[in-house]
Amino acid sequence: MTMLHTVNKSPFESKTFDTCLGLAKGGSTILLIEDGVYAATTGNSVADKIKNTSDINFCVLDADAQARGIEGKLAEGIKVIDYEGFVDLVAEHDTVQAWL
Amino acid sequence: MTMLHTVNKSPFESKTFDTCLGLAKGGSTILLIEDGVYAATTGNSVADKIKNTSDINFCVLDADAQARGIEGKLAEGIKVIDYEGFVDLVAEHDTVQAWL
Amino acid sequence: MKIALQINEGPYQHQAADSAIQFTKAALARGHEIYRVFFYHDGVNNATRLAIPPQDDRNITEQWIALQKEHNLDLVVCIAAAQRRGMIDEDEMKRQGKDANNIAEGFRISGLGQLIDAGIEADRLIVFGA
Amino acid sequence: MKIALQINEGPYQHQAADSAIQFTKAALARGHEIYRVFFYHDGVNNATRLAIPPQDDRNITEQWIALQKEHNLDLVVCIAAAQRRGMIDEDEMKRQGKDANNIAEGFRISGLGQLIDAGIEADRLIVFGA
Amino acid sequence: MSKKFMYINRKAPYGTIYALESLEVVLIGAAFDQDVSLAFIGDGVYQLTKGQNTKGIGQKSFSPVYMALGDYDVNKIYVEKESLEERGLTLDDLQHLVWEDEDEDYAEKDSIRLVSRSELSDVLDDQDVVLSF
Amino acid sequence: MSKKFMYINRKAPYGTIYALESLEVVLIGAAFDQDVSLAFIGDGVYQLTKGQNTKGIGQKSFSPVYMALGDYDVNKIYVEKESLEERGLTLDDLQHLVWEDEDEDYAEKDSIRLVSRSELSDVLDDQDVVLSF
Repeated sequence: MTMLHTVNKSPFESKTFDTCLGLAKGGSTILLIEDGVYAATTGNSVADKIKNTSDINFCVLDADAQARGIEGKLAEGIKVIDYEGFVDLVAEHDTVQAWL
Repeated sequence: MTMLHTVNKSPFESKTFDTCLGLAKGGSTILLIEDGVYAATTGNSVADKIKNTSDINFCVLDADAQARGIEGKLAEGIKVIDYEGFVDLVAEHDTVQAWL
Repeated sequence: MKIALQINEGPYQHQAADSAIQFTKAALARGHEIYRVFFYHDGVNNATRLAIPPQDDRNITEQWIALQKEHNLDLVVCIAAAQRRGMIDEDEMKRQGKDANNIAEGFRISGLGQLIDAGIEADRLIVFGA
Repeated sequence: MKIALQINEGPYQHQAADSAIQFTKAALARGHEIYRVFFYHDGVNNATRLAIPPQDDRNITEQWIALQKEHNLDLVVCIAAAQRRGMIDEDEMKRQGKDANNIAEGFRISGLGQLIDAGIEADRLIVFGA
Repeated sequence: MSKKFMYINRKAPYGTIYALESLEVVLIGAAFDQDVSLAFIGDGVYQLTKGQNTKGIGQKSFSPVYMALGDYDVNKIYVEKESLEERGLTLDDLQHLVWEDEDEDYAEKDSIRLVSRSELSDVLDDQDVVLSF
Repeated sequence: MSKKFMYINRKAPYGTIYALESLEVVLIGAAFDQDVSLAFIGDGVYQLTKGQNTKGIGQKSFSPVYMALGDYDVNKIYVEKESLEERGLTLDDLQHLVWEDEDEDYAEKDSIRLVSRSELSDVLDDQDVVLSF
């Protein structure tokens, strides 16, 4: 089975991103939305965690990244998707786990 | 001036407690309420942070500690107070800063 | 594919309420069926017809109502959560002896079984919350 | 001493709404004056008269109403936050052309200036929220 | 066809309503004859601790309800070992939740399964529906 | 008697409403002729970043309002240095907020004061009223 994980909390204020990373299996996808998109930015300790996790696909929701003005600061290897891409990810994976 | 700080978030899920600790001056008081009371328990990494901060008074709200069943697991040096004690702390300090 | 949504937070306070709408619109645009939208916890507050957001701001409830009309969505408000938070429809108002009601047209109040049913019947269940 | 409170969260969802009440009771017991309680953000949802919490559970709004009556508390609901969230009184209902209202007796709707005023006039301002 | 339902609990009790309202879904859901599991991760493990006395905060304690889960055939309760350890807790700090196995002459069995993060990860991966609170 | 009011902003914009509704209080409060300061700590520093475009999320951007704070005589804006660094941000990532000093022939001056945690701690200690969001 494959799982889509969504994270909507900032990794700098909440442990949610770490919890998700600790439980996500290789081959699954982590989609960063809402305040979770800050995890996709470069130049901080979270970026290293993503860099060191090669077996998980990281995506960020474009609209949320743009709202926060970070679309020019995204770390390498993170795929930018729109809401329809979000829907496609939900359809492509067997289950969706929202890390609230 | 003296400041009363309140923290109502669990230190294991949120960075709020750390932020408060980083900004609280010596001589001020940190009162743990609601889910913040878990910071007052022993046997974890947070207890060490409190132990190493000797110039700040730590208090925990009794009702919140009892609700969570932790009154028997409180770290040494943390003062247990009731709601009236909470009110007294507010009156005794010049300002109150709630770390939400 | 049949997709169901659960919404745990009220409008404006958390973006979760907005994300759920944007997701729903995109899912419909991609040709999926929205099996049900279940409003739980503070999410029930999305169903009020009494809100008057600033004119230059979005109106979250109106957006749900418009989507409901166009796509015949099943918008279910959890009755237990709604009762705690003062969200009631006309039937509940009469049954409970209250003097007003506030649920917008297009939403229906029902039990938690509707959430479990959505989990069983839909191909995917996705939760928006805080 | 004059103490003012600001409450940022709705009832039941967050304990902040409960803590504020317990604090208010204790402050009154200690002989302090509650200068004002200002309901902001989702905190405005504490003022609904339409809630029907489970019979074995507390009723947060009723607790405020009882305290208001006994101590003549000034319970102020922020108008901007209330409009976004569908909390309206009779005057607002008429002015906005709505067909129902839901604010409980004992609460009054007013502007953010009332919060600043509380900061200026009270000896202490304490915020409860999430 | 029965689906595998997983309720994920990550919030401490009383500070927010999620724990209580999640429990309400679990109880209702038990009537639907699906395969039900509960996971307690992070602060969620605090929901299961012993000795909760909510008299002072004016809220009703729902702690006893966890004891009744076995009667509703909810007996797969996964607790993440790392979450307990990080908080300085052990299994002894949690309520002893049990269920009676009809197939074995109503023998009383433990409902709580202490699992490592990696084991829990496998359990999650096997679910059809995940409800998060 | 004028009181020292400090608004503490610790939440990122758009994910929750606190940033917007706090800004509304600050604007109203500016009419009360008190000594007003704003502090941006933790994720609060994200409120001040450049280039916010909210079209895709359906929310109104309130980012331009920060530029107007100077016109309301709100010109003491403290940003915690450590919070910026932890997020990989520098002062260049933030909007350039200014105010005009009447006493110096309307000279344009910077509103943002980059302070260390320890300096900010002293500023907080000096306040009469702290509003937290």
